[in-house]
Amino acid sequence: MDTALVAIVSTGAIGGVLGVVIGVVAKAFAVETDERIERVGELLPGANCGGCGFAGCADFAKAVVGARALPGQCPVCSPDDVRNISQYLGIEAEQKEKRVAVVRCSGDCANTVRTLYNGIRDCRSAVVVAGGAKGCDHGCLGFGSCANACPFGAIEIRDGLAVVHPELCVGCENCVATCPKNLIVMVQASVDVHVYCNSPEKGAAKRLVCKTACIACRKCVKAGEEGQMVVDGFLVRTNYENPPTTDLVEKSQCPTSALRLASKHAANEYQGAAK
Amino acid sequence: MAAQKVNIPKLGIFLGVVAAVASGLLSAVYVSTAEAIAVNQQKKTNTALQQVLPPFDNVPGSETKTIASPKGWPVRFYIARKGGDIVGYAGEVVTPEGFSGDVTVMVGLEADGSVRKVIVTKQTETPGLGTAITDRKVQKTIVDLIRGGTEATGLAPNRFLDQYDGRQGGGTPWAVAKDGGDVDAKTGATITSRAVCGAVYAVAGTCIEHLQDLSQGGGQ
Amino acid sequence: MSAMKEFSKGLWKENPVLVLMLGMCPTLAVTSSATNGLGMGVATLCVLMCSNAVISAIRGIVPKKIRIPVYIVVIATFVTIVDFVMQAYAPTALYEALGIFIPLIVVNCIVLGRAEAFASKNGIGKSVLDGLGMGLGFTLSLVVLGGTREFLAGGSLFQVKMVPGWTTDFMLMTSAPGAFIILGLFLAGMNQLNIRKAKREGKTYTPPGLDCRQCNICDLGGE
Amino acid sequence: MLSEFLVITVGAILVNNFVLSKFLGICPFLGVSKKLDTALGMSGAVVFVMTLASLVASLVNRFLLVPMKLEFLQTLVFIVVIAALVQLVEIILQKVSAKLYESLGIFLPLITTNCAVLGCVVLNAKSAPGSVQSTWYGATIYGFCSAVGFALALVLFSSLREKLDLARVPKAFEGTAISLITAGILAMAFLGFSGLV
Amino acid sequence: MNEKPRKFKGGVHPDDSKALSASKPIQDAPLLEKYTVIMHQNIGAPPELVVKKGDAVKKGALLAKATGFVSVPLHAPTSGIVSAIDKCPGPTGLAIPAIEITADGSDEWGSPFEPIADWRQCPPAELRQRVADAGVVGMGGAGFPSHVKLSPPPGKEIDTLILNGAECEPYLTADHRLMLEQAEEVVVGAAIIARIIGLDTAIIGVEDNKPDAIAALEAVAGRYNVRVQALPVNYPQGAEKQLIYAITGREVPVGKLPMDVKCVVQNVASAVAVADAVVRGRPSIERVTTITGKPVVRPGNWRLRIGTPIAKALELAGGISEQPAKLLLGGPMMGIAQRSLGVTVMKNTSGILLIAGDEVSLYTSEPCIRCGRCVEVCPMSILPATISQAVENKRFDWAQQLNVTACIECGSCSYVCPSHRPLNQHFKWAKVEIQSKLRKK
Amino acid sequence: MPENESSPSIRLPDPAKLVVSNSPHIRSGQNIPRIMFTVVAAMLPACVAGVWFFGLAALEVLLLCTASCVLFEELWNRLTQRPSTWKDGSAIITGILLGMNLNAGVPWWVCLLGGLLAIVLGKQLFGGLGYNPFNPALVARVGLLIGLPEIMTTWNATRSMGADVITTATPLGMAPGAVEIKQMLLGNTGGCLGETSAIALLAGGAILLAFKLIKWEVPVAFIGSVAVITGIAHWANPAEYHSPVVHVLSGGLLLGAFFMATDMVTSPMTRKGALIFGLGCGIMTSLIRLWGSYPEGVSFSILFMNALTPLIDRMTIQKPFGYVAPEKGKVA
Repeated sequence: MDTALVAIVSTGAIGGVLGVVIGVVAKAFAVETDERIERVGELLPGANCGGCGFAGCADFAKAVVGARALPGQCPVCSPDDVRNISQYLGIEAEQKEKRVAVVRCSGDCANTVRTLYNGIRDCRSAVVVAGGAKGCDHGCLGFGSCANACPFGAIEIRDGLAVVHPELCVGCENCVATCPKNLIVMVQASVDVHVYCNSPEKGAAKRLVCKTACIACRKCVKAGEEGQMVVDGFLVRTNYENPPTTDLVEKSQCPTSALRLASKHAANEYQGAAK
Repeated sequence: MAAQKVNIPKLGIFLGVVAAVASGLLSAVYVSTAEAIAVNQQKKTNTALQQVLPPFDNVPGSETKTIASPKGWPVRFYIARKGGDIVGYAGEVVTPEGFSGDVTVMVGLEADGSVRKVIVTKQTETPGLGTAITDRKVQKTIVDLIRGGTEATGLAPNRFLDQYDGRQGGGTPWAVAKDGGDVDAKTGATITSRAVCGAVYAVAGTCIEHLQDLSQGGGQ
Repeated sequence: MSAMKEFSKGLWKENPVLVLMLGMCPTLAVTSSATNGLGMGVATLCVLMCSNAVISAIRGIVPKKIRIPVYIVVIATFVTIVDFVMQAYAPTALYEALGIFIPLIVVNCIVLGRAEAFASKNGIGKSVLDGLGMGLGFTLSLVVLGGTREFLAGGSLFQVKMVPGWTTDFMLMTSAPGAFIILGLFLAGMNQLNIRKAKREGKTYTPPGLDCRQCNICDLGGE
Repeated sequence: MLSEFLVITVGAILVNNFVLSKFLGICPFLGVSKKLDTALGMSGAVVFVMTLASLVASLVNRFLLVPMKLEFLQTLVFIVVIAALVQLVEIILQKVSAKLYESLGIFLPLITTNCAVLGCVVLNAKSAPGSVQSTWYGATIYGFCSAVGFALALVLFSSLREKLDLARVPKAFEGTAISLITAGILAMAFLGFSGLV
Repeated sequence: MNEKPRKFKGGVHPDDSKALSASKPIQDAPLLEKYTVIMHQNIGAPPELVVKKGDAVKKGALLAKATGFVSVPLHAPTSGIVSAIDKCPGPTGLAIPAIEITADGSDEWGSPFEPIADWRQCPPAELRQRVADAGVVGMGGAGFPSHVKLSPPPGKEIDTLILNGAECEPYLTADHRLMLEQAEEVVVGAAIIARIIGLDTAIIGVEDNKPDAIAALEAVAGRYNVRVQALPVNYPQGAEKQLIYAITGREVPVGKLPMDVKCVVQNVASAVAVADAVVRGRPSIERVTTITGKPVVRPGNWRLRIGTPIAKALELAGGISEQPAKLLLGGPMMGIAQRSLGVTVMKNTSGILLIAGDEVSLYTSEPCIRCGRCVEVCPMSILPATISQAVENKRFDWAQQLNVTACIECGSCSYVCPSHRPLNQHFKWAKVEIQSKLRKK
Repeated sequence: MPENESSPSIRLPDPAKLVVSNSPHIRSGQNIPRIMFTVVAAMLPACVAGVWFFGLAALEVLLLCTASCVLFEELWNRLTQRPSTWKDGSAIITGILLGMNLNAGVPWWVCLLGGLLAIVLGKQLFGGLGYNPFNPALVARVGLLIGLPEIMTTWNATRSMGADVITTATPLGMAPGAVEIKQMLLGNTGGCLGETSAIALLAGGAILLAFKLIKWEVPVAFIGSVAVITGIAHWANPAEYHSPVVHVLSGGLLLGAFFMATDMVTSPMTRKGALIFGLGCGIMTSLIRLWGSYPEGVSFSILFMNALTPLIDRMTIQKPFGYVAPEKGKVA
C-alpha cells in the first residue's frame, strides 16, 4: 500500500496547490461579468437578424442591460418576450405594436410589361443593367433579393413579384434595406389595406406598362372616410395614422386592383384581378 | 456586478481532496488489476508461441535467452520443452529494415534449428502491399457460423511466410530473388519481403550458430 | 416518462456523434471494425455513466471556480480505471486497436460536455440515465459506423465474412481517408432525412455548419 | 542523432500527421477551420501549448512519476498539468503581450480539451524507453513537430473550406458532411507520404 | 517620329466588324421635327433649366446652365419652340427629364458666344471658359466634362496631352471617319487644348488598323506641332489608363486620375468639339455617330444633333432587315443595351449598334472552370474569376479586397470566358454595393 | 433625300423583343465543350499507344472507365434533379484519364468503382464541374491505389514481351541500368496503359500547349524539378537511383504533368501560382519516388498540391495595374 499512500499524498498536494493557484488567479484576474447579459440573451429569440441595429442578439443583450437600448427595440420579440425581459431587468415595458413589411407593387408577370433580361438573377445586380427588366421603372423586379435577405422566410416570389406573408414577418427590416427600388415599407400589422403601387409617374404612363398600377382615380379616397386614404401626386396611399377598415377594398371597387388586403394578397386571391 | 468572493484555501483544499481521493481509488484499482494485466499480456506471447512451436508443456516465456544476431540485432529465444526435453525454440527479433518502421518477427524452430513456422507479430507496413507478406489472416465466414463449424485451428497459410518452413540457417544468408537469392518476394513490396527474409535468417542463423548454447537451456 | 426521455434522447434526437458531433477523434479513429467501435463505445459509456453520477453527486459542493479541474480529475480517474480493467480483461487485440484512445476519453468532449451541460445541473438518477443514453447512442453510432466500414471493406461484420465470395478487400474503407468519407456520407444521410422531414412539415432545414458549439466547454463557436 | 530528429520531424508532420492519420485533434480541426485567419491563430496557439506541454509533461513523467512508480497516474496527472499550463499560459500571455493574447487568447481554453495535446503527451510517455522520444528534448521536438503537422493540416483544410464556401454543394452535403469528405481526400493525399520515414 | 508604343498587359482581339461602316463618309442628318435633349448628359451635377415650356429658342441657345464646376450647359440643337419638359427614357433604361424642342425649320443660329479666330493669342483661361461654356464633354464614352480635365489643380503639373483616337471598340468608326475627314480640326482642337493646359505639343494615339486616318492626321499634324502615334490593335487600347501606358509608359495608380501622372487625355471627337467652340464659336450640339450592325440596312456614319431619337437615327440608316437581339448605345464591348427606342442621341453616343440574334445567343452562365483566361486578358491585372465568385456569394468585402474597384469594365474577361459568366456585371454590382456601403459610413 | 423621310416601309426593331444585358455584348465563342473535347483529342495519341502496346484489354478499360464516369455523372444529375452535364465533356475527360491511369488488365468492376469515386466522390459531391477542389480522376486513382493496392500495382506486360510474360515491373521498379530508354520513349514497357508512351504524351502535351489550354509553367516546373532532384540523387548514388531520364520518362510523370496537374479547376490560376504548383508537384513526386512506400508519387503529389491550390491562389494574387501599396501606419 506504499504506492497508494505516495499517490494519495502527492496528487492531493498537486491538487491542493492547483486549487490555490486557480483561486489566486481567479481573484487576481477577475473579469467583471454580468450575469444579466447572459440571462437577457436567453430571453431573446436568438434570430441574430440584426433588426435591432446591433450586431446580433448577444450585442443587443449587452446594450439592453447597459441601458443603451430598450427591449422593445427587438423587432422579433413578441410582446410577451419584451415583458419578460423588462420584468427581469425591472424596467418599464413599453408597448409596441408589431410591424410588418409591405412590398408596394402588385405587378406580377401577368400584369406588367417586362423586358427580356439576360444576366444575374438578383435585383440589386439587375438594377445596374438598364434599371432592371421591368417596363415600370419603379416596380418589383422579382429576382428575390428581399426574399433571400429575409431570415424568416416571410417573403415569397410569386410570378415575378415579391409577396410578404404578414404572419411570418417579424419586422426585422432586413428586406427594406435590400430592395433597390425602395419598395418595401414597414407598417403596423393591424393595418390590412394597402396600395400596391409605388410609381410616381402619370396614370397614363403607368397603365402602358402595368395593369395593376394605381392611377389615382380616387375611388378609394371617396369610398373611405375623410383622411383614411391620401393622395400623393399620381399615387394614393393608406394613411397609416388613420387607417381604413378592411371593407374599403370591397367598397371602393379599385379599377386596377392596386388596392389590396395584405392577407388576401398573401393568399394569392388577387390573381387575374386586373382588368 | 463585482467579482464573486473567492475563498482561496477552500479551493485548494477541495481540489486537493478530490485529487487525493481519485488517486487513492486509482491505486486500489491499479493494485488489484496489476496481476490480471500481466496475465493478459502474457497471453498474447503465449498464443504466438503456441502457433510457431511444436506442442510443449512448459512456460517458454519463463525460459528465455537473448543472443545478438550477426547483424547485431538482439534475438530473444524462448525455449520450449515437453517432459523436460527441449522440443524447439522460438526466436523473436525486431528488424528496423521494414518499409515504414520496425517489423517484429517470431520464428519457431525445431530442436535441430530448422524453421518450423514464421509469424509476424508487429508491423506497420503499407496495408495491402507489405501486409500481404506479413499477415496470416484467418477469417470465419458466415457460412462457418451457420454450420456451427469447427473453430479455425492452426495458422492461415501465407506463401511468403510459409516458404521458410523447413529451411535451416547457416551458409550464405538468404536473399530475395531480386538480390540474387531464392526467396520469393512480392512485387511492389520488395522491401518488406527483404526485411522479413533478413529477420527470419537472423533468427535461424543465430539459432544454428548458438544451438549448443541454447540447448543448455535459458534463464528468466 | 421524463426519465425515459433523458435516456432515449441520446439514441437519436441528440445523438452525440451524428447530431451533436462530439467525440470525433475516437469516432474516426477506432471505427475500422464493428468490434473496435463496440469496445470504444462501451468504454466511453462506462466512463460517462460513472462520471455523470459522481459529478451530479458532488455538484452542490464544488466551488464554481474549480469545477472544470474537478470534473477533469473525476473523469480522468474513471478513464484510468477503465483503462486498467480493459488491459486486464479485454482481448489484447482489441485493447491494442483502441490504443491511445482509451486514455484520451478524458478529453472526449462528450464526457466533459455532458458533465458541464447536464450532470452539473441535474440529479443523480437523471444524470446516470443521461449518461447511459448518451453512451449508448455513442456506442450505437460507433458500431454502425465501424460495421459499415468493415462491411464495405471486405464484406464482413464483427470479423465474420458475410459475403463469402468477397475476396479482394477494398482497404480504402478501413484507412484514415475512409473514416472521414464514410462519416461524411453518414452525416449527409442524416441531413437528407431531416430535409425530407422538414419538407413534409413545410419547413426548410439547413444542415448544421461545422462549429464546436455543442460541447459547451468554451465560448468559441462558429469561427 | 540528426537523422533521428529528421525522422521525428518528417514523421510527425507528414507521414503520421496527427489529424489526418492519427485522428488526434479532430474537434478543433473541424471546428476552427472555417476561416483561414482563425485557423492560423489556432495553429499558433496549439504549436505553442503543445511544445510546452510536451516539455513539462515529459519532465514530470521522468523526474516525478517514474521514480515514484506512479506511472498509473499518468493520464490523471497529465491532464491536470495541461489544464494548469493552459491557464498559466493564458495569464502570462495576458501580462506579457496583450497583442499576442488578443490573437491567441480565445483559442487557449479550447486547447485543454484538444486531444492532440494529451495524445502527444501520452504518446511521449508510452514511447519505448531509450528512444529519442523518451528524452525530454526528444519529447519536446516531437510535440513541436506534431503541432506543426496539426497546423499544416488545419491551414490546408481551412483554405479548402473557404473554397468550399463558394461551391454549389448538394444540400444534404452542406456543412459538416462535405467538410469531412474533403478531409478524407486530404488524408488520401497525405497517405502518399507513407514510408518516407 | 514614331516611338515604339508599349504593349499593355492583357487585352483581347475581338473581330472588329468595322468594315460595315469604315468606308462610309460622314453624312449630315436632315433636320427633324422634334429633338428631345436629355437633361443629364455628363458625369457630375445635372445642369439647371433656363427655359420653360413655350419658349422660343435659336439653334445653339442655352437650354440649361451648368450648376457648379463639374457640370456642363446644354444648348438647343435647332431653332424652335420648347414644346415639352417631361421624362424620356434615359440610356440606363430609367426615365429621366428631357427638353423637347419642336423645330421651326429655319435652323437659325443663335450661338451664345463669338468665334475666337486668333486662339493662339487668346489667354488659356478664356479658352478654357469657352470649352466649359460650349458644354464639351468626353465624347468617347463616359461624358466627363472636358473643362474639368483641362483645369489641373494648382501643383499638378501636366507634361503630356494625349488625344484618344484609338477607337478600339469593334464596329465603331465614327472617330475614324472624323480623323480622316476632319483631320485639321482634330489637330487644331489638340493644339487649343494643349494651349489651355500650357503645353505646346500633343500626341494623337491611333490604332494602326486605320492607316488612312493616320496618314491624314500626319499630313497636317506637323503644322501644329502635334505628333501622331500609331498603336497596336489590342482592345481596350482606348481605355485611358492603357493608352497612357502605351504612349508614355506611366501607370496611373489605382483610384487616381491621369493628371496624377502628368497626363491629360481627350477624345478626338471632343477635340473637334473644342475646335468648333473656339474657332467657329459653336456650342456642342452635334456629334458623329456610327449606326451599324448586321441587321442595319445601310450602316454608316452620321452627324447627328444631340436629342435625335434613336428611332429616327435608325430610319436614316434605312431601318433594319431583321429583328436584332440587342440595341446598344456605344460599342459591343462597353455599350449599354436599350430596352426601348425612345432614348435620344447624347453627347457621348459614339454608336448606335444593333446586334443580330445569332451573334448573341442568350448565354447561360455556367460554373467557373478556373481556366484563367480572364486573368490573362485583364488589362488591370485583377482576378476576375475569383472576384466573380466572391460576388456570386455576396462577399463584397472580399471583392473589395481583391481590388474590384480597379476594374475599368472593359469586358475583356466576359468576352473570353468559356463559361459565359456575367463577370462584368458582377464587378459593376460589386462596385455599386461597395459605394453604397461607403456612403452609409 | 426622299429615303430619309419617315416611311412605313422602313422597319424598326421591336422593343419588346430586345434583350437587355450587361456589356460586353459579343463573346469569343469559346465554350466548355470545345475546351473539353480538344483535351480529349490531345489525350488520344497516348490512348492509341496504350491500346497498341497492351492490346484490346486496354481499349476495354478505357471504354469502361469513360462509360462509367458518364453513367455516374448522368445518374447523379438525375438523382439530384440537376441539369444533365455529361455532354460538356468533363466526365469523358475524367473517364479517359482514369482509364489511362489504370493497368490494362484490371477487372471490370475496378473501372466501375473508379468511375464512382471520380465522379461522385471527387466531383459531384462538391457541386460538379468547377467546384471540385481535387482532380476527380486522381481522387479515383489514389482511392483505388489505397483501397486495392495489389490490383493497382500489378502491371500487364506489353504484347511484344511475349505471350508467357503476363505481368511485368514498371521501369521504376527495375534495377537502375536495366531500363531501355528507347522502349520507354515508345511506350513498350510495363505501367498504366496511358502513361507508358512518352512520345505520344509529348504529342498530346504539344496539342494542349498549342491550343493554350494549359499553362506551360506547370509541366515545365513539374518535370524540371523531378529531373533536377532525381538527377542529384542519381549523381550521388547511381547504383541505387535511376537516372533522371528514366524518372522523367517513366511512371505517370508526363501524363501527370501534361494532363492532370494542368487541370484548370484544381490548379492555381495565375502563372506564378502555376510555377509554384508545378515545383511542389515535382518535389513531392521525387520524394515519394526516392524514399516513399508507394511505387509512384505523381498522383499523390498532384492531389496534395490540389489541396494547396487555394493557399497558392491566395499567396499569388497579382497586383493590379497601377497598384500602390497602402501606406504603412495608415489604417484603410
